[in-house]
Amino acid sequence: ACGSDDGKKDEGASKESSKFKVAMVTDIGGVDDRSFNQSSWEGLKAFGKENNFTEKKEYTYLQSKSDADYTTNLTQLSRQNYNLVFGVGYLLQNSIEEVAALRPDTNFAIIDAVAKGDNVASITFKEQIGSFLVGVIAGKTTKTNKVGFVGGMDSELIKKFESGFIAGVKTVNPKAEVVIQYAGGFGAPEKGQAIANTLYSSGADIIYHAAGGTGLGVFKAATDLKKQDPSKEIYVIGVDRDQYDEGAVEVKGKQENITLTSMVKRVDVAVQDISKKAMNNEFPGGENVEYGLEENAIAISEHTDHVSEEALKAVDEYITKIKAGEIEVPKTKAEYEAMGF
Amino acid sequence: MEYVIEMLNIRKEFPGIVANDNVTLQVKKGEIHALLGENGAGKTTLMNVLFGLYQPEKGEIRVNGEPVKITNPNIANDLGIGMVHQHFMLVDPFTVTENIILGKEPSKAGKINLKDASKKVRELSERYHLSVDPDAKIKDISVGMQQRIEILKTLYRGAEILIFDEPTAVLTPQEIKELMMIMKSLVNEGKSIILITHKLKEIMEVCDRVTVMRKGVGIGTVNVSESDPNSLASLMVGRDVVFKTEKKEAAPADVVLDINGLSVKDARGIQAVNHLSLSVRAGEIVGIAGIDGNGQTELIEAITGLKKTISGSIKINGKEIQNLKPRKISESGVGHIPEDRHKHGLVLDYSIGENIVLQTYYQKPLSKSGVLNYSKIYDQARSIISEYDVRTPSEYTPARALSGGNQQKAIIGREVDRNPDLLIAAQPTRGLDVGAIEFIHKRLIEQRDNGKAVLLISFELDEILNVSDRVAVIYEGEIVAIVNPRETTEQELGLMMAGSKRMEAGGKSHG
Amino acid sequence: MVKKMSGLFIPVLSVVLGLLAGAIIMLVSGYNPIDAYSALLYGIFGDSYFLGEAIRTVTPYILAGLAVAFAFRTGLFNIGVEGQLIVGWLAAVWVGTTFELPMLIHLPLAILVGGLAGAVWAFIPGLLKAKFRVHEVIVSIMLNYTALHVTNYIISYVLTDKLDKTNNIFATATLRSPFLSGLTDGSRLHWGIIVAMICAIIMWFILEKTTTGFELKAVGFNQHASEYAGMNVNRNIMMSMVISGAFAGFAGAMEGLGTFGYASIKGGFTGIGFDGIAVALLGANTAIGVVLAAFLFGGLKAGALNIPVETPIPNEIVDIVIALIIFFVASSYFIRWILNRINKKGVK
Amino acid sequence: MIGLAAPLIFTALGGVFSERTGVVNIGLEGLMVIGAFTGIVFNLTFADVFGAATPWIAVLVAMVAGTIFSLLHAVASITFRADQTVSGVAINLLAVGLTLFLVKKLYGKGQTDMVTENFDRVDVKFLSDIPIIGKIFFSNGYYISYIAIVLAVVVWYIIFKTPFGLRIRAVGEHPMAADTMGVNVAKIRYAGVLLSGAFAGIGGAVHAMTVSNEFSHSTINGQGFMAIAAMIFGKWHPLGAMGAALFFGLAQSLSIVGASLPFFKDIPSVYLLIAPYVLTIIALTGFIGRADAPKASGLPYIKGKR
Ligand SMILES: Nc1ncnc2c1ncn2[C@@H]1O[C@H](COP(=O)(O)OP(=O)(O)OP(=O)(O)O)[C@@H](O)[C@H]1O
Ligand SMILES: Nc1ncnc2c1ncn2[C@@H]1O[C@H](COP(=O)(O)OP(=O)(O)OP(=O)(O)O)[C@@H](O)[C@H]1O
Ligand SMILES: [Mg+2]
Ligand SMILES: [Mg+2]
Repeated sequence: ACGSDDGKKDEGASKESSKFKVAMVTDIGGVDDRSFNQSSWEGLKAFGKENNFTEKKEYTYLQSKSDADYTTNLTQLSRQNYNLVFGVGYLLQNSIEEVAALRPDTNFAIIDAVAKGDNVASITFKEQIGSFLVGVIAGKTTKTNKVGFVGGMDSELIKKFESGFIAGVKTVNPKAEVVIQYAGGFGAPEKGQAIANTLYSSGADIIYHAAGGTGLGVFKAATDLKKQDPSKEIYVIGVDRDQYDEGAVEVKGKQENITLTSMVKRVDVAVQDISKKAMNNEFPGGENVEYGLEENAIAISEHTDHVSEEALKAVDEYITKIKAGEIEVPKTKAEYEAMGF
Repeated sequence: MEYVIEMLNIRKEFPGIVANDNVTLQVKKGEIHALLGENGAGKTTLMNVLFGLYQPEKGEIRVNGEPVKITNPNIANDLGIGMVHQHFMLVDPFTVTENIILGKEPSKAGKINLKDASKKVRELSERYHLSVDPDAKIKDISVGMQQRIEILKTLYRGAEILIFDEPTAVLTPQEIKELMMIMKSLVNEGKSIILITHKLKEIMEVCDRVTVMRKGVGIGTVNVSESDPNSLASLMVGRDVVFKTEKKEAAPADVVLDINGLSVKDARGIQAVNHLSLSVRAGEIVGIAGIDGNGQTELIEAITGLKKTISGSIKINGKEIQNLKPRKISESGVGHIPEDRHKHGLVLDYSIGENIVLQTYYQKPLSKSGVLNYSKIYDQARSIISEYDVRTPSEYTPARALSGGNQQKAIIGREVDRNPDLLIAAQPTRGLDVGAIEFIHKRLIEQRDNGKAVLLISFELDEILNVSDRVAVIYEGEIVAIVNPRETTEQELGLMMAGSKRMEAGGKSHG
Repeated sequence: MVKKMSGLFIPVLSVVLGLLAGAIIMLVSGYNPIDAYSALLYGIFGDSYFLGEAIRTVTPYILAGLAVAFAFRTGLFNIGVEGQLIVGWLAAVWVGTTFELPMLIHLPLAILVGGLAGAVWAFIPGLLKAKFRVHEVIVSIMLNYTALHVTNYIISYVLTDKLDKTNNIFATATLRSPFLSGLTDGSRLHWGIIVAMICAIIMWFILEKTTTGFELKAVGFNQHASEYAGMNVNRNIMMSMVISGAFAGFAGAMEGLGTFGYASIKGGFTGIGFDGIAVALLGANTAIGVVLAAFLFGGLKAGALNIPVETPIPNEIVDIVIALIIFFVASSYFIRWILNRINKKGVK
Repeated sequence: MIGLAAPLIFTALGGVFSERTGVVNIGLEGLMVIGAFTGIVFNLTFADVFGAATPWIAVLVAMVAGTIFSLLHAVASITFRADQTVSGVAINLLAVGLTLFLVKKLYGKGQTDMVTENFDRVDVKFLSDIPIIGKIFFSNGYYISYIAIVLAVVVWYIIFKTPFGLRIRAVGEHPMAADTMGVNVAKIRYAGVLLSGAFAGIGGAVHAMTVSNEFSHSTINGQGFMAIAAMIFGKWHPLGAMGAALFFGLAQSLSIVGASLPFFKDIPSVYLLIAPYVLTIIALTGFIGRADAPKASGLPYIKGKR
């Protein structure tokens, strides 16, 4: 019974298979996590719209409810004859490798990690560079010469954020101190809040977070403090997307915003780019595609109300320098320590 | 004829059993009316119906001639009916006052007015000579005192009709005497009392009339003045009952249990057993008489390994066993019928068969290299069940579903069947009907006749005097006298238990 | 007779009622329940791949359920299965990645070490309960969080150099097999289901057939009577937690050696340990009950993944249905009461 | 620090009510989820209408929602004699499933938007100037946190000083005794469970509105279980439960503050991360000792059963 059923399904699928189909698997966060899952989905949707695709037919996503679901979801989409399946987040690396090996006819792409396999494209970003740029802004903006960095988990990926940020701050403001703290998880806003409160009360006036949901707690702490004492000049630097909305706060009937800027990582750009390539049979299988300034995949956010002209100018300068290869932004603790920061 | 309570043709069913079948009970104003019957005859059920805890399937209840529907205890209270339950209904961590006012709390601006309440309790207590401390916590007071609290609870609610369900099963002789006085003074105040008891002596002493039940059926009501214990007993059991178990002269042989200078602390760390010395020989029953709380519990727990000793020695057949693990001690030949069968004697959720092997399941042939042999286990259970006349639907029935008497028989079967050199029986007949008591006494004496040592601890002086070959009186953790039961009386024993003859008797015991 | 029938009847009726209630919720929310349930069924039985994945999902549920049930049967509430599972997972993977041994030794060793780690983790609340009368529930809750942080630390600082996950285990320590995978069209079905079944039999055997089980249950029912009967109450409390923890550790080992093949740092709990409570209770804390409940629970969870593929319905509907089934089973008194009424009416 | 403790205090107080009447409520976690969901959804929907009062009204609405949801637990475990743990576990599963289902239905995505109407923070005058303690307890707290503490005292008063409290404790210790004294056991137990729902609803809403500002699958993750731990730690006493919740909060913040102290800088962060939990275990073992639950807790009361 199973077999015949299967046959029908495949037949139905192959009829439409002239059309390109693309899908993605999120981690536990889902497609509205205000982070890379959301960005990816936005990219996929934009790609779909561009090509007049219909959701659930030619493009779709599956949300994972636990780590064990990654493989199932990836296989599921491949079995439904999606030509390209994205795995969003480094957590899916193993699953991608495993499924890709078993299903050579499907192309896979992993975001934020490097995975093996001829039918796998690895998408990474030069987060250290974006972090460097927001570090420049922080270094130029801080009045207390003390800024904070809140990481989710102490991992290789998050170290890239930390390293770039420190380098950026110290490059423009050698006197400034950067306090680094890790929350031990990406889903612990209460920890983020407590850490941020400690940092602000110890004199830091800007906090850059690379902590996913934990970072929401950082925003929460800052908006609360602002509300309590509107004269306080404290800021949060957002990550991954433009986190301007997260910084909104109503103080005495006036709309304020404590988001200084955000390190924007255009996962959507990368997703659209890879999808396009795959559709045009240019899929970079087996390659690691690194996205950065050149691809417009790393940037600072457009909302820069609180950023001085001078700081913005500095950012532009450093962008040029980095593009020109005059500055090498550190990616690890060892690298930035070697550079004397 | 004026009745305060009339229960007419009451029928109450439980799944699979008719607990009360067409029972009629009529209580006159100002009388003490006894309700008599074997274990499981349906007495408690009948009273629970009267108190509104159960709804009868059939029958009518009248209070002062008026037909009433008692659907919950509140209504019973309002009708002036109060009940002192077989198992006390007291909240341990509460104070006396809190227990009494529960459900009818005097309050001021939403706050309990404890001062007023406690004053009222004190007044009530004085009026009925109950000498209760309103501020004591239940867990700190004696069983007898707890019972008075139960009485106070009903009086506080203005009860005119009081039901006592086996009030004396857990009391010492002294406490029983005081309770009788209290009941009489209550009746003198115009209250009426229904008394459930298995002790015919008590009925003869205080009751005016008695209603007898057998297997859920009312057998009839008789005037106590026109009756005697023997006729009541046979009315209740349906056959003649022997009260004083026949026994041969004891033939004591070697010492089995030998205790020397034993001291033990109780749970609160106070020395409860005080340099106690005692020996029990094979072929004799030694009874320990004493008022509750004089170290009996700690003595047993020390012998059976449940409590550490602080000094002294305990020998079984010459081998020291103090502070060994309970299992080692039981293997050295000690059997133990615990005082509280529900708490210590049985795993109520296990089948009666499993309970019967609770001491021996790990031994061959019941198990081999850690694997149980259930067919052997239930074989053995079956044989004990039939030998000890445990009335149970089957060996697979949960122990919980058996009546107290049958549970007790199962425990006795379990302990005696192991053929221990020393059998410790603590309150073995508490709450049991005369038929069951007779059976258990026979078994203890049989054990003695088979050349085993038996140590009997009981608050029932009757029992002590009937069954024992020697009686040791315990007072404040010491054996203050050892007497021959045939040469003493209840009065004498009572005095010694209260500590009066201490010096003189103490001299004797060391002789 | 009625009793015998209701033994199976009530769970089945509860499942039916749960599905019905779920359907009503979907109808009210404007979804088509038939679509949802056919997608669900297809996601379980649709083809051999789905079936394989469903059975794989069931595996840790059986073991976690056994862990909870075993403790329950002996009067303890092991709410720490989650933590024990996590340490078992890591320990098994540690053996799987560190040693190079022939499969015949390596795989059993890795599984056993996983179980051992879970047992050790569970021993702590057992010990504290036995010696200090500290409530096992609160110690286990605390140890769940501790396990999470400690294993994360070990993965990134001890087993690797700041990586998010360990290496993959050697092929000699894997529970996966090309045979099972081939049989089920490439699913991740692994031999763990056999291990889980064996553990269910072990639990049944210990509790129903051995003197140890006799003591453990007796202590669970009535500590005082057990002590009077010469059983060592404290030792039994610890033993019960240790055995329960071992089952939990095995559950972790199944994930580490079967489903994943590695251990990664976790942002939060796996949830399997907590779901194990539901599985155990649904299965009335018996071995066979747990197995059946785990199949129901795991099957529904696995099938749920297919709902968003084929319909616009949020697959949380399946969680709702599972919760309702548990409610109905728990309220069986109510069902029995209704059945009795119907019966009585029928007789009249 | 007191901010972290407030939701735990509310919820643990709810737990005290329920367990004191003899009903184990492992469903506190789920009830918090309901509270968090309701609070956030209400806040988002009515922020325009109620302005600054929104979070306060949202808490009240969450309280009502928690109460209604806890009715399920009450009916199952009191009237239908369901195993209380089973019913509680079902509450947890149902709450998560239902709220996420509704979030997806209402917002078409897995989490809500961020609320903008927040609770105000305050420094308590004078007290916040006390060295160390002032900083930990009295500076930068939410009004609602201080309400939690006041409420703990109120609950203590109710349970230990009023007729209702006396009945609650009696029912939890010895329901049959209470029954024979004319106390309606079922009614008191219903009250206990519904109050626990109300309190956990508040706790969930307060947590959501003071910590995450949104509702998603991870908004409540384990706080309910921590509240249960606090209740047991506090020996089923309202003030004890409050103390335990504050202790958890303190331990949490120590582990966070500690990371920025020079002394702790070099020790691996894992020690600080597990410190709150390990400290709790040590405290329980060392100083607190055994805790006895209300005697009848966990047992359905069946009239006439012995
Ligand atoms: N709650 C119950 N459920 C089922 N059956 C019961 C229940 N209570 C009593 N019974 C049945 O009713 C019968 C009468 O019990 P009851 O407690 O009234 O006896 P009793 O005369 O008080 O005995 P005892 O002298 O031991 O106190 C018992 O044999 C028992 O089978
Ligand atoms: N849960 C139950 N199910 C069925 N019958 C019961 C149950 N509980 C008690 N009974 C019945 O009630 C009767 C009286 O029980 P009870 O425990 O009062 O006995 P008892 O002889 O008075 O013992 P004790 O005084 O030691 O408690 C017994 O005959 C027993 O069969
Ligand atoms: Mg009775
Ligand atoms: Mg009795």
